[in-house]
Amino acid sequence: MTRVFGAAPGLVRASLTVERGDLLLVRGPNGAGKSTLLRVIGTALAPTYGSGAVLGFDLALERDEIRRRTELLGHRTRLYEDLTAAENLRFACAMHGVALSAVPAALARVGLADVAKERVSGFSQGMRQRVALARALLRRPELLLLDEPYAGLDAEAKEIVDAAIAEALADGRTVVLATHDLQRGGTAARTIVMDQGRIVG
Amino acid sequence: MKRGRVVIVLAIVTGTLIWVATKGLSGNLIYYQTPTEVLHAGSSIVGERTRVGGYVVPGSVQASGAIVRFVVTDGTTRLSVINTGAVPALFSDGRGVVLEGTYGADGVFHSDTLLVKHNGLYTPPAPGVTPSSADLSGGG
Amino acid sequence: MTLVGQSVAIAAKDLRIEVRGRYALGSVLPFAGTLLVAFGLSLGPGRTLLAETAPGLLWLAVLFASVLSSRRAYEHEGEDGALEGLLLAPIDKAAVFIGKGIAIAVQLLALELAIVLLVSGLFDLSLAVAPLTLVAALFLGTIGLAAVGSLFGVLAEAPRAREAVLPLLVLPLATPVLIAGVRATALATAGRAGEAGSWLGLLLAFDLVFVSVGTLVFGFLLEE
Amino acid sequence: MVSSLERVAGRITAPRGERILGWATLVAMAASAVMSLVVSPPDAQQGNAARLLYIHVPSAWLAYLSFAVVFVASIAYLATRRTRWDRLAAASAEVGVLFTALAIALGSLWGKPVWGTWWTWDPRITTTTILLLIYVGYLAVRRLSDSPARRARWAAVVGVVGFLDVPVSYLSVTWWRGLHQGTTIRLLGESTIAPIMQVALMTGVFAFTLLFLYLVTVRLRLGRLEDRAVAEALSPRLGQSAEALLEQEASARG
Repeated sequence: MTRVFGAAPGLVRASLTVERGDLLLVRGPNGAGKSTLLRVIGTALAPTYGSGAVLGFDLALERDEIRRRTELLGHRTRLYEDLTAAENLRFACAMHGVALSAVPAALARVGLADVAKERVSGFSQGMRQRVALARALLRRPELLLLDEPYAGLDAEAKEIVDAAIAEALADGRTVVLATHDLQRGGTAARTIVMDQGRIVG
Repeated sequence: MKRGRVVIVLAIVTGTLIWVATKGLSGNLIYYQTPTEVLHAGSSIVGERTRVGGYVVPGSVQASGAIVRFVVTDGTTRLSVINTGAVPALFSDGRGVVLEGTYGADGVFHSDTLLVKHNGLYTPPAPGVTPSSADLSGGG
Repeated sequence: MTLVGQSVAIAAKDLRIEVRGRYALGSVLPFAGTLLVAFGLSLGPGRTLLAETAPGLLWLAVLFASVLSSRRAYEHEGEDGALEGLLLAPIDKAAVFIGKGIAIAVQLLALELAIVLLVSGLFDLSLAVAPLTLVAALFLGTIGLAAVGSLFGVLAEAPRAREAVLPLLVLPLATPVLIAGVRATALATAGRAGEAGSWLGLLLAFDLVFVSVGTLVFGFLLEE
Repeated sequence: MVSSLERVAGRITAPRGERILGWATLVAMAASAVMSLVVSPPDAQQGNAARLLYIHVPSAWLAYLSFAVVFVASIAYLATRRTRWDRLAAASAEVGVLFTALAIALGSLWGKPVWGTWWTWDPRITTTTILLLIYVGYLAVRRLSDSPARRARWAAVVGVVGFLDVPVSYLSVTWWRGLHQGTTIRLLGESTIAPIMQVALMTGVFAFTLLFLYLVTVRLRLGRLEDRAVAEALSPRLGQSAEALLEQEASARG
C-alpha cells in the first residue's frame, strides 16, 4: 500500500492511497504536478511538508528500503552519453546489485540488442528512452512509477511499455502511470486527475 | 547516517588534529631566521631573499637620510643591517624587529622591509611622559 | 554490494567516461600549460626568480586543474539527470564521494606528470634531487584536493549554481594543501628533502580529515 | 540540554527580550567607549594607537565565536533537521563575516603605525583571511538552492567542513610564518597587559558579545518572517492552515 500526503514545490497538496497490485492512472494538464507527485513517491524529491508511506516504508526515514523496491522512469533518461547502451545498463546493475547477466535480455526486449555496444551519444531520443526502459526492466520492482513513458516512442515501443505494465500487474506488483495518452492505461483500477498541484478528481 | 561511522570519523579527526598540533609545537619551520643561523649559513644564502629576526642592539642605530644602519642580535650573534625601506614609528633601541632582504657577500644584511615585532606588552606611560611616537593622527 | 565495490564501480565508470571524452587531456592540460606559460611571461625572464617561484606555480596549476576536474566529474552526471540515478540507487551515498574522489585523483595524478615535466622544463625545477619526496608530496596533496573537489563538486550541479561557487569554496579550503605542497616541493627540489617531513605530515593530516569527514557528510549534499 | 538551550533562546528572542537585549547592548557599548577612550591611559610604547586594541580584539573574538556557533548549529541542524538551527547558523555566519572583515580592516589600520606595514602574511592575519573567504563561500552556497531544506543541508555541510579546516590551515600557516604577537591575556600565568587596560578590553569583549547576541536575535526574527513568507508563496491557498493540517495528519498517524 502506498500512501502520500504533503506538498512540494509544484505540488500544493496531495493525499493519496493505492492498493498493492493495482494500476493507478494519473492524468492532468502539463504542469499539474504529476511528475512532482511521482518523484515524491519515488523519493527523488522530499516533500516540503507532509509525510507518507510507500510499500509500508516511511517516505522520510526509510528511503533506501523504498528505493530497493521502486523504479522511477522519468522524463530524463539518466544515461551517460559516453558509455554504450550495455555499459549504462551494467552500471545500473552494479548500483542496484543486479546480476550482469540480466543486461542482454533487457536490451533484447526493447529491441536494442544490435546496438548494445554503441555509445548513447549517437542514439535518437526514442532509442535513449528504450535504453532507459530496458534499465527499468533489469529488476522486477514492486512499485513501478512511469512518468509519460509513451512520449516520443513509436508504436512498437509503446507496445513494449504496455507489455511491461501488464507483466508487472500480472505479478501482483503496483504501477503508477502518469500520461496524457488517452488510449493507454485502460485497465487502470483507479484514475486520479490533477490540476495546479492538487488532486481534483 | 551510520552510528559506527560517526564514531570512527570523530576518532580519526580528533586523533589527526591532536597529532598535528603536538607535532607542530616542535616547530622546525619559522617565519624568520636568527642572526646566528644567517651567519652559520654564510655564503650559501648570499643573494637569497630571507627574513631575519632579532633585537636592535642599543646605541647601534645610525640614520642618514632614508637609510638606517643598525645591528641586530639574538643574544649570541650580532648582524649588521642596512635598511633602505620605510621605518615604523615604533622602531627604537632594544626593539624586536623582522627584516626582509638579502644577506650580502660583505657580511651585512641589506633589508628593504623593516617590521617591528610587537611584544604584546601594554602598559600606561611612566608618570609625566606623553607618548606620541605612534599617535593615531599620523597612522590613520 | 559493499562500499568498496560501489566506489570502485563509480570510479571505473567515471574514468571510462573521462578517457572517452578526453576532457583532461583536451581541456585541463592545455589550460594548465597556458597558465604556466602566462606565469612565466608575467614574471619576466629572470632565471632565479622563475626557479624560486616554480614550486608555487606547479601547485597553483595543480590546484586549478583539480577545480576543473572536479567540476567535470559532476558535469556528466548533470547532463541527462544521471545524478538522480545515483540518488535513487540503494547504495551507500559515501560510495559516490569515494568513487568520484578516486576518479578525480587518478586524473590529477596523470595531469601532474605532465605539469611537473612542463614546470621542470620551463622554470628549471630540478626533479631528480629527491624524487621520492616530490612524489609523496604530489600524491598526498592530490588525495586532499580530490576529496575537497569530490565533496563540493556536487554543488556545482545545482540548478542555480554559478560557475564561481566551486572555486570559491575549494580554493580557501585547500590552502593547507597549497602551502604544504609548495614547501615540501621547494625543499625536495632544493636538496633539503629531510626537512620536508612535517609538511608531508600536514598533507596526510589534511587527507585524513577531509576523506573521513567527506565520507560522513557527503550524503547530506546528495540527498534530496 | 538542547531543549533547555532552546527554551532560553526562545525567551531571549521574544520581542520583549529583544528590546531589553538591545538596550543592554547600547549601554555596554557606551561603557566600552568610555573605558577605551577616556579611562584607559595611552600605551607607553604605542600611544593612542593602542586604543585600537579595544575594538580589534573584540571583533576578532566575535569572528571566532560566530563561526563556532555556525559549526555547532550546523551539526545540530544535521542531527535534528530543525529549521531554527539553520536560521541560527545563517544569522551567525552573516554577523561573523561582518566582524571578521572588521577585525582584518582594523588590524590593517593598526599594523601600519605599529609594525610599519598595512599587511603582512602573518599566520593570524592569513588564517583569519582564509576564514573570511570560507564563510563568504558559505553565504554563497546559501544562495544556491531554491529548496529550503536542501539549502539548509548544503550550508550545514559547509559550516562543518569549513570550521574543521581552520585548525589545519592555522597550523600550516603558523609553520610557514609568524609575526603576530602571542596571547596577551592568559588564563594561566601573568598577563602582559596593565590591569586597567585589561578591564577596558574585557568591557569591549563583553559589549561586542552582547552586540553579537542582539544582531543574531534580530536576524533570527527576520529569518522566521522570511521563511513564513516563502512558505506562503509556495502554497498560497494553504497558508497558515498547512501546519494545522500537518499536525492533524501526524496525530492520525501516530
